[in-house]
Amino acid sequence: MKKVLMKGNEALAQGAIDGGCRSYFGYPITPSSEIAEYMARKLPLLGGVFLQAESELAAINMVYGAAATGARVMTATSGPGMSLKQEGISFLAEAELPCLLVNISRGGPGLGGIQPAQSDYFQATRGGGHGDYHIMVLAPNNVQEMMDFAIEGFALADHYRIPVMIMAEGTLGQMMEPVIQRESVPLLTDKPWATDGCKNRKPNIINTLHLSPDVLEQRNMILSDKYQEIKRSEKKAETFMIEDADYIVVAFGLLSRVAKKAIMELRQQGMKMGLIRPITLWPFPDEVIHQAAPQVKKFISIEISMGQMIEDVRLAVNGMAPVEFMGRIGSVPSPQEITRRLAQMVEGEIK
Amino acid sequence: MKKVLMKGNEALAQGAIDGGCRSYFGYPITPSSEIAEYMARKLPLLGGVFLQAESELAAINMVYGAAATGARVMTATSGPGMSLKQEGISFLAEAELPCLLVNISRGGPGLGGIQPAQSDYFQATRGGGHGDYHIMVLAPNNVQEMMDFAIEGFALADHYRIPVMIMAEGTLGQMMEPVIQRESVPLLTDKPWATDGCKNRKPNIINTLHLSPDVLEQRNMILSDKYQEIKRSEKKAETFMIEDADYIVVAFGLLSRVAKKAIMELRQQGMKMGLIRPITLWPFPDEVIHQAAPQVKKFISIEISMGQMIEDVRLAVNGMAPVEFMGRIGSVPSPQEITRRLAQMVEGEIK
Amino acid sequence: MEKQVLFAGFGGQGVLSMGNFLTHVALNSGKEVAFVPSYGAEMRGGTANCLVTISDEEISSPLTDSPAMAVIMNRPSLDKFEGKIMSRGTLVINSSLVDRKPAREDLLIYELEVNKLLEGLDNERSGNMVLLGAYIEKTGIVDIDKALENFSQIFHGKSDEFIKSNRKAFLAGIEYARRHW
Amino acid sequence: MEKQVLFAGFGGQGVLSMGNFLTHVALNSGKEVAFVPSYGAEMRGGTANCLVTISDEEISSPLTDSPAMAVIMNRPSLDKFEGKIMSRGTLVINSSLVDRKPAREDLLIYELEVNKLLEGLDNERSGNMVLLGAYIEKTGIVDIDKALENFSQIFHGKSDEFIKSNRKAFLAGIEYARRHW
Amino acid sequence: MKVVAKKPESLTEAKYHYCPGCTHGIIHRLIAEVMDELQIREETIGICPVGCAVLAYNYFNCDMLEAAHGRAPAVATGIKRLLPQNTVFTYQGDGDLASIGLGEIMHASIRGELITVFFVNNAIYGMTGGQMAPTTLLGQVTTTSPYGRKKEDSGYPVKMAEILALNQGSAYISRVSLHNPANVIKAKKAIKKALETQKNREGFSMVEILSTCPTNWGMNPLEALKWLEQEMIPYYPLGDFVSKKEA
Amino acid sequence: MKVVAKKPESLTEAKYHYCPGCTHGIIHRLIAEVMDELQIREETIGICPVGCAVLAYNYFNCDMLEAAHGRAPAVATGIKRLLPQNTVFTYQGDGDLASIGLGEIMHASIRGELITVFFVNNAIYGMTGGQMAPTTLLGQVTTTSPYGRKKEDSGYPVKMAEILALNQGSAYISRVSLHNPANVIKAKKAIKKALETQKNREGFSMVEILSTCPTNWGMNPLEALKWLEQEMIPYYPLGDFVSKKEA
Amino acid sequence: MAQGYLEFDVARCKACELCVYFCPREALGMDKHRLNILGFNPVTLIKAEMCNGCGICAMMCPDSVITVLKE
Amino acid sequence: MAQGYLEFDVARCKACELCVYFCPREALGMDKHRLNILGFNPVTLIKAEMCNGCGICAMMCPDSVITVLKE
Ligand SMILES: Cc1ncc(C[n+]2csc(CCOP(=O)(O)OP(=O)(O)O)c2C)c(N)n1
Ligand SMILES: Cc1ncc(C[n+]2csc(CCOP(=O)(O)OP(=O)(O)O)c2C)c(N)n1
Ligand code: SF4
Ligand code: SF4
Ligand code: SF4
Ligand code: SF4
Ligand code: SF4
Ligand code: SF4
Ligand SMILES: [Mg+2]
Ligand SMILES: [Mg+2]
Repeated sequence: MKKVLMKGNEALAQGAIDGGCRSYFGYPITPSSEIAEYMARKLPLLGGVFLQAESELAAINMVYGAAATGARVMTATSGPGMSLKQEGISFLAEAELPCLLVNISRGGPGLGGIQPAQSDYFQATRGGGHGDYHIMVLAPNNVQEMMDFAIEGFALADHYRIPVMIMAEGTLGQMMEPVIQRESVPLLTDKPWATDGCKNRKPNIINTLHLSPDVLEQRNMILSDKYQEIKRSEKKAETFMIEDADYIVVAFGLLSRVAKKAIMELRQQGMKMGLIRPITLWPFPDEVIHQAAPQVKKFISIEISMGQMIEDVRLAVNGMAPVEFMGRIGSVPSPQEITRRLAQMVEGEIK
Repeated sequence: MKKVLMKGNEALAQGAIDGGCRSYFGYPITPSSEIAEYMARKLPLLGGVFLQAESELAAINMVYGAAATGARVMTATSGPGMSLKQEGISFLAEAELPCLLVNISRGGPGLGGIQPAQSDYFQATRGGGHGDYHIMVLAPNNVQEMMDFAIEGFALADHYRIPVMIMAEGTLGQMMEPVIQRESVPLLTDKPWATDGCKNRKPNIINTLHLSPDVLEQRNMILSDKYQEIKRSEKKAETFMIEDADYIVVAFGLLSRVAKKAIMELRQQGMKMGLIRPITLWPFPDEVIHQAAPQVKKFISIEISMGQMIEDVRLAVNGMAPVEFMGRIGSVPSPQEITRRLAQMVEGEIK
Repeated sequence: MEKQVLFAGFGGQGVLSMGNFLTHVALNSGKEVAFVPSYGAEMRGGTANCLVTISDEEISSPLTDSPAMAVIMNRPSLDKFEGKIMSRGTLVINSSLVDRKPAREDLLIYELEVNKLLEGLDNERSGNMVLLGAYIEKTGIVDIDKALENFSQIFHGKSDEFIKSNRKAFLAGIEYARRHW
Repeated sequence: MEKQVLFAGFGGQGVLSMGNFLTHVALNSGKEVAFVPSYGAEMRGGTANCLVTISDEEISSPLTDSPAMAVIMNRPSLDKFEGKIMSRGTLVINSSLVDRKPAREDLLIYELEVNKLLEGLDNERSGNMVLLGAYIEKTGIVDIDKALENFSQIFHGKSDEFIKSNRKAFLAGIEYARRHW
Repeated sequence: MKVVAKKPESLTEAKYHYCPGCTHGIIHRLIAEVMDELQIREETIGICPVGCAVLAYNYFNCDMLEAAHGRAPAVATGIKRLLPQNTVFTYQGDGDLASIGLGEIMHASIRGELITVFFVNNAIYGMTGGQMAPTTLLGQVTTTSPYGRKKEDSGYPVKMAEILALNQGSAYISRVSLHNPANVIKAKKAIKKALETQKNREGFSMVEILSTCPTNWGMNPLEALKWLEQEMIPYYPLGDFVSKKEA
Repeated sequence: MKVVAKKPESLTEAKYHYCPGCTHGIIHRLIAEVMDELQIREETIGICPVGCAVLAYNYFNCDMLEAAHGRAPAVATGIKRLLPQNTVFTYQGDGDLASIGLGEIMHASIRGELITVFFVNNAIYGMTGGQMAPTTLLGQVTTTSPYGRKKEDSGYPVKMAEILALNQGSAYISRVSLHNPANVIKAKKAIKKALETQKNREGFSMVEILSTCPTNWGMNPLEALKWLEQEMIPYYPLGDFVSKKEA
Repeated sequence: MAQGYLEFDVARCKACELCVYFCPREALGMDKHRLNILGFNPVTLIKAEMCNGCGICAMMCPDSVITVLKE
Repeated sequence: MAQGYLEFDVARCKACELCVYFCPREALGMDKHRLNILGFNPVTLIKAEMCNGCGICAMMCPDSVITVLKE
């Protein structure tokens, strides 16, 4: 198929459609609004549902209702909006309702700024809502992946009955790159648990209340087993020149591409650097890091935040090597800046 | 002063009053509602402000406004309500507005149950809202501390201009124990940044928007410096028989008392067990754990959750000893159960 | 010495008040105390219970799986808790609302047909105080005179009427225990 | 080979369209491309810029601190970006809206008084296409004929009128570059 | 022999957890009776609130969801938009609908969402133990208005039927009561009409049902019905506020 | 020489970031002029919304807060309850007030909160680039109603003045416009009356101000004023909806 | 006058006495000698002959205890 | 007829032309020969003698550019 230039946000939206999504509920916020706008244009033409909700809170609860009917449904937002959805996400996770959540991230906390950031990492991976739950979190690093992960996100969501989040820096949503559109997936999947009218069967109930401590514990165990299974099966990372690396950079999202360029540059200068790029942020691909650790002099977690993923890197390394941090806030650091900082960090090591 | 029997929630509310709090904005939810009810009875008699907000979302934003005037102000809730406050907390943290937040915790996710839990640990310590921020989190383990930590909480909040959270299991809010009331602190503190009318000074602005990436980064640096200072100065833990311990249990809140009883029992059976009880959950008292690690055969993190604090324990131990987990959901495990499970875990070790 | 007592029955039977009363008396007797109620106003009906810990020293755990004593006000509570009482513990039963005999043979068991005894009293709703009086009298967990002394302080704010009739019920329980247990 | 070009000016000057156009042409010429706009509809006014990367291979980083080329439409953008251009890079300036000379001496510098050139055209708002035409013609970053071929496809959906006048401006820029640069 | 009254099919066998004499139970039965009569049980999806009726999913014999506090109208919207042919109702208390969920109910009505809302106004928060609701009457004592609700602090009680009637998206808005048999009959009629309004795709429909909370009002069930009649109805007048068909 | 008009003291020297011809600027000036006239600058605390006016804290020369999207009325409540003698206002757009913040504004008005709300209705989301607002007119094309707003999907545009007028806590509710000098004068009067209503502790006050968004309407400033006059005013009638003093 | 027949699902009864109060023919009362599984003295027919099967008791019963039949 | 005097804070002007349109005396126009710091051709008085100081221009100016004085 022909390559076409698309904005990341639009590619993601088109990917969702190709992934069988025919319903969108959301509230505008920069830098995610193009997703809603694209859906507003396309879904009505496909007989789908686009509704601008009155708020993020309403949107996530509309998603709850729509997902309960068995439909593939999504919402997209950015930082502050995602905070407002936390109660709803906790409900979705407990009720095991599949759906696609998108965070086109901007800087925080508070109103913050609208430039790209990765500082919602904890919120996404630790569950900003209450209670023990996880959602799957995918971090694309180019526009093609914005599209592909949307398709894959729905498949994962349905398979595990879990909310799946795509988290991408604002820039990734706003930039254009060529993409190749994949084939659309079939629309319908069988969901016997859906609340779509109890004709010819017993009524279905979708519920998150469990007043009896025993039942609550059982429910948490069931969720926990599912999370363990996902951890076993779905961790995903990309590696680049780590086989002989003395120093391994860990970076995700658009930033991982910038880091890669810096690493190529440093390799040319003779420094043995490598890159591990987590593709799934939850489950975090800890094994590839853990296995590399004994041979490595230092890990460097690069993030557009004050340091969040670094905790996962540390947990994976478990003391086998030092783990250092390089962070920026407010914008994606340039390859030049990363090259410079990495060189400094490594030289500090050498002398 | 005479000891009086008080419910944990009421002791906390009285502590807040003794700590100079004269304003409360909140929305009822089991098992925290007695805090609001106590304030509804007492504050009007003291010329204070009690307002039942229309929602947790409104409540946290009323707290934002009240804190901006320089007042000592608080709100209390439980899991789902705390999720709804996440956007507001992110704003409060960025605007550096002091206030007291209370989570009398119940089981989740979703509506969950109303029995005690510790599964909002991640939300509290990692910031469930968007962006890089922290709040201080104190975990009392008896009714006296419910009272004392409220007083201390306000002092810390004002000192560092930071929201302070008290997180306690539902049972701790509901149970009664004797307390001794402390002396009240003076009501007024000087807050030159407060927005209370610009008479005789330049206008003050309270704002969390920083569109320029540089300014946003600066703001994050300032916050980060503050967090570092708090980490240096405010970590707090209680230890029990760790000097010669082969096995160290880490547990907080009411559960830490239950764990202590189990440890006393196991000591009598000849097992060298000790306890580290984090009092501040953020900043997490990692040093005391780190220092103990080289001499310890195993750490066991006991939580009323599927395992959240264990990540902090692992980060503190940093690979120097194994860290295992024992968890319950839905209720506080009994001393007998903990004794049994710990004995099993340790025996598994021995054979 | 540390003692833990469980009170259990229907919501509305005054089970929490029993524990509350005992806790206050123990505190006023210079003991360390903790009172842990079951809670759940979010759930109407069902059963209620509470656990009282009384100790000479600081109380580490106010919780337990196996209390030394249990005061049981209805059948579902007996079914639920009988198996948990500490071996050789004490079990006190309102046999008006418990239509079976306890199965445990290692326990000290005391039964009282509360409703029958209530018929002679003017306050239908003070069955809890009857059983509490009998229980305290029998076990001496706190000094019975201390308990009587404490009545008006504990019920501070209630009507004289209320206090009087509860006291009467309490005394009837003591009386019963003295005669029959 | 990988080239990175920055376009910068006032919001409303069509800076993003310039980058967009170039990106499309490069893509249609079989190149790998990435187009990164500054964004911020939340902030009215101010400046806009975008960064275009054109490469023969897969593009690792679509971002940079020091683009090889910059096309500058106003004074604030010159102030902001002049220092960042790669050494021995190329700087193209709309000197109608830039009232100073660039300070860098290591750059290839091309200036065009866009507003003056516009006076002869019927479309006041096509200054961006003028400068773009001149820039492409001079640097050959993409084939100029390919660019002309692509006009109607890129502006697909716009009125013929619009396309025509933009093409005219673009040609005027080419013309200028041929004559003066 | 003719059956004059029996538990409808649209109710399950589960016993209610409600307090003795609580009119939540009557409302459940009326809705279920209407579902039976309209033969819509198998196409209906109900949404429970957070409030005493949180467990209603155990009682209604149709597909049911439990929504977050106040968000039932948003959940219902999500369902109805995907299943426009099904019948969707929410069941909400005054805390749920008029306090935390006011935004969602307003917007559902503004959009003319084709759902039916059963709004149980008992002037208090039942489930959490008797706190003030937006519909608590002036002077009424609750655990969070221990000195009686004051208009200076909390404003006047909210009249939801009147407010929602103003939105052009609302097709049927009515307030009914349950304090005696005659009113129970009227309540049922309103419930039926609301569900028919939805079937006919006329717009948003809501029935506000004045209900008792003997437990938190501190009354016996009969006293509670009297209090409802004497104190609530004068402030919350009964009747239809919008009825498009009539217009 | 007499000064007929000049930038008021209650505005700072900062230049607005608003688009050319955007009437946010006129509204700012009118509020500031009234603050000058009532001499309340030093006792006033203003709250900016999230919306194009998010940076208003740079423009008003008094204590200012920036609130989360839609929550300005709650923030104002927190302030006013603690500082009952000060003047507190919010400044909110239609997305902020009528969409995400509908719950908060309704409850502030229900409580009769002694605050003043300046509600800038420009029938669109300005700041985020032209999405549909609850006040967007039927048929109006926006980026999220690309085929024109349809009442079947999104309901009728929301009339906030009419809705808030219904709440007994509201003491002064008015709708004004800025499409010509005569209306600007009326708008200023309404702003003044609203702030006086607060001073007199009569209740909640709000002025809904019909405003333009030339940028996202795709018009020049003058066309925008005409569109406002011709399209918006017929649907959003001007005038006082509640005025307790008059009553 | 028609004769009514009642069936009680006694286990559901919570002794709220609304049926008793609203029965126009005073046919109902509480059974003080029985406790149902919920711990209540349940409803009972005290004057069976008075019942005309009007159904009002069932209409006011919050707990759907009563089935009313009529000839 | 009174004479008005105007002062322009030119740097604030965004050339929206509302003042021009609403001036009842057509005294105002845009200065096509100047660009202010924001990049606009700012307002200017084209017929000073026509201005009567009515203040309407200032009233309609969104950017508080204009100070109006009158004798
Ligand atoms: C987000 C959230 N906030 C608060 C609660 C606690 N809560 C449960 S029910 C309820 C109010 C119940 O009152 P109402 O809606 O009037 O229903 P009723 O019980 O009176 O029928 C509250 C505040 C909750 N579960 N979730
Ligand atoms: C929680 C949250 N959701 C969404 C946004 C994005 N956002 C910023 S302003 C705005 C709406 C602006 O429209 P309006 O309130 O009408 O103000 P205007 O710009 O038109 O003056 C939105 C949705 C945000 N900042 N925060
Ligand atoms: S608390 Fe009130 S509303 Fe809830 S079940 Fe009991 S009586 Fe009914
Ligand atoms: S986007 Fe619209 S509302 Fe915002 S400043 Fe520009 S014209 Fe005004
Ligand atoms: S059917 Fe009528 S007459 Fe018979 S018991 Fe019921 S209410 Fe009374
Ligand atoms: S109305 Fe129903 S629940 Fe109440 S007493 Fe009669 S049968 Fe029992
Ligand atoms: S003051 Fe009046 S006459 Fe003078 S320029 Fe302004 S509008 Fe025109
Ligand atoms: S109205 Fe103001 S901003 Fe607009 S052109 Fe006139 S002076 Fe300039
Ligand atoms: Mg209620
Ligand atoms: Mg707007």
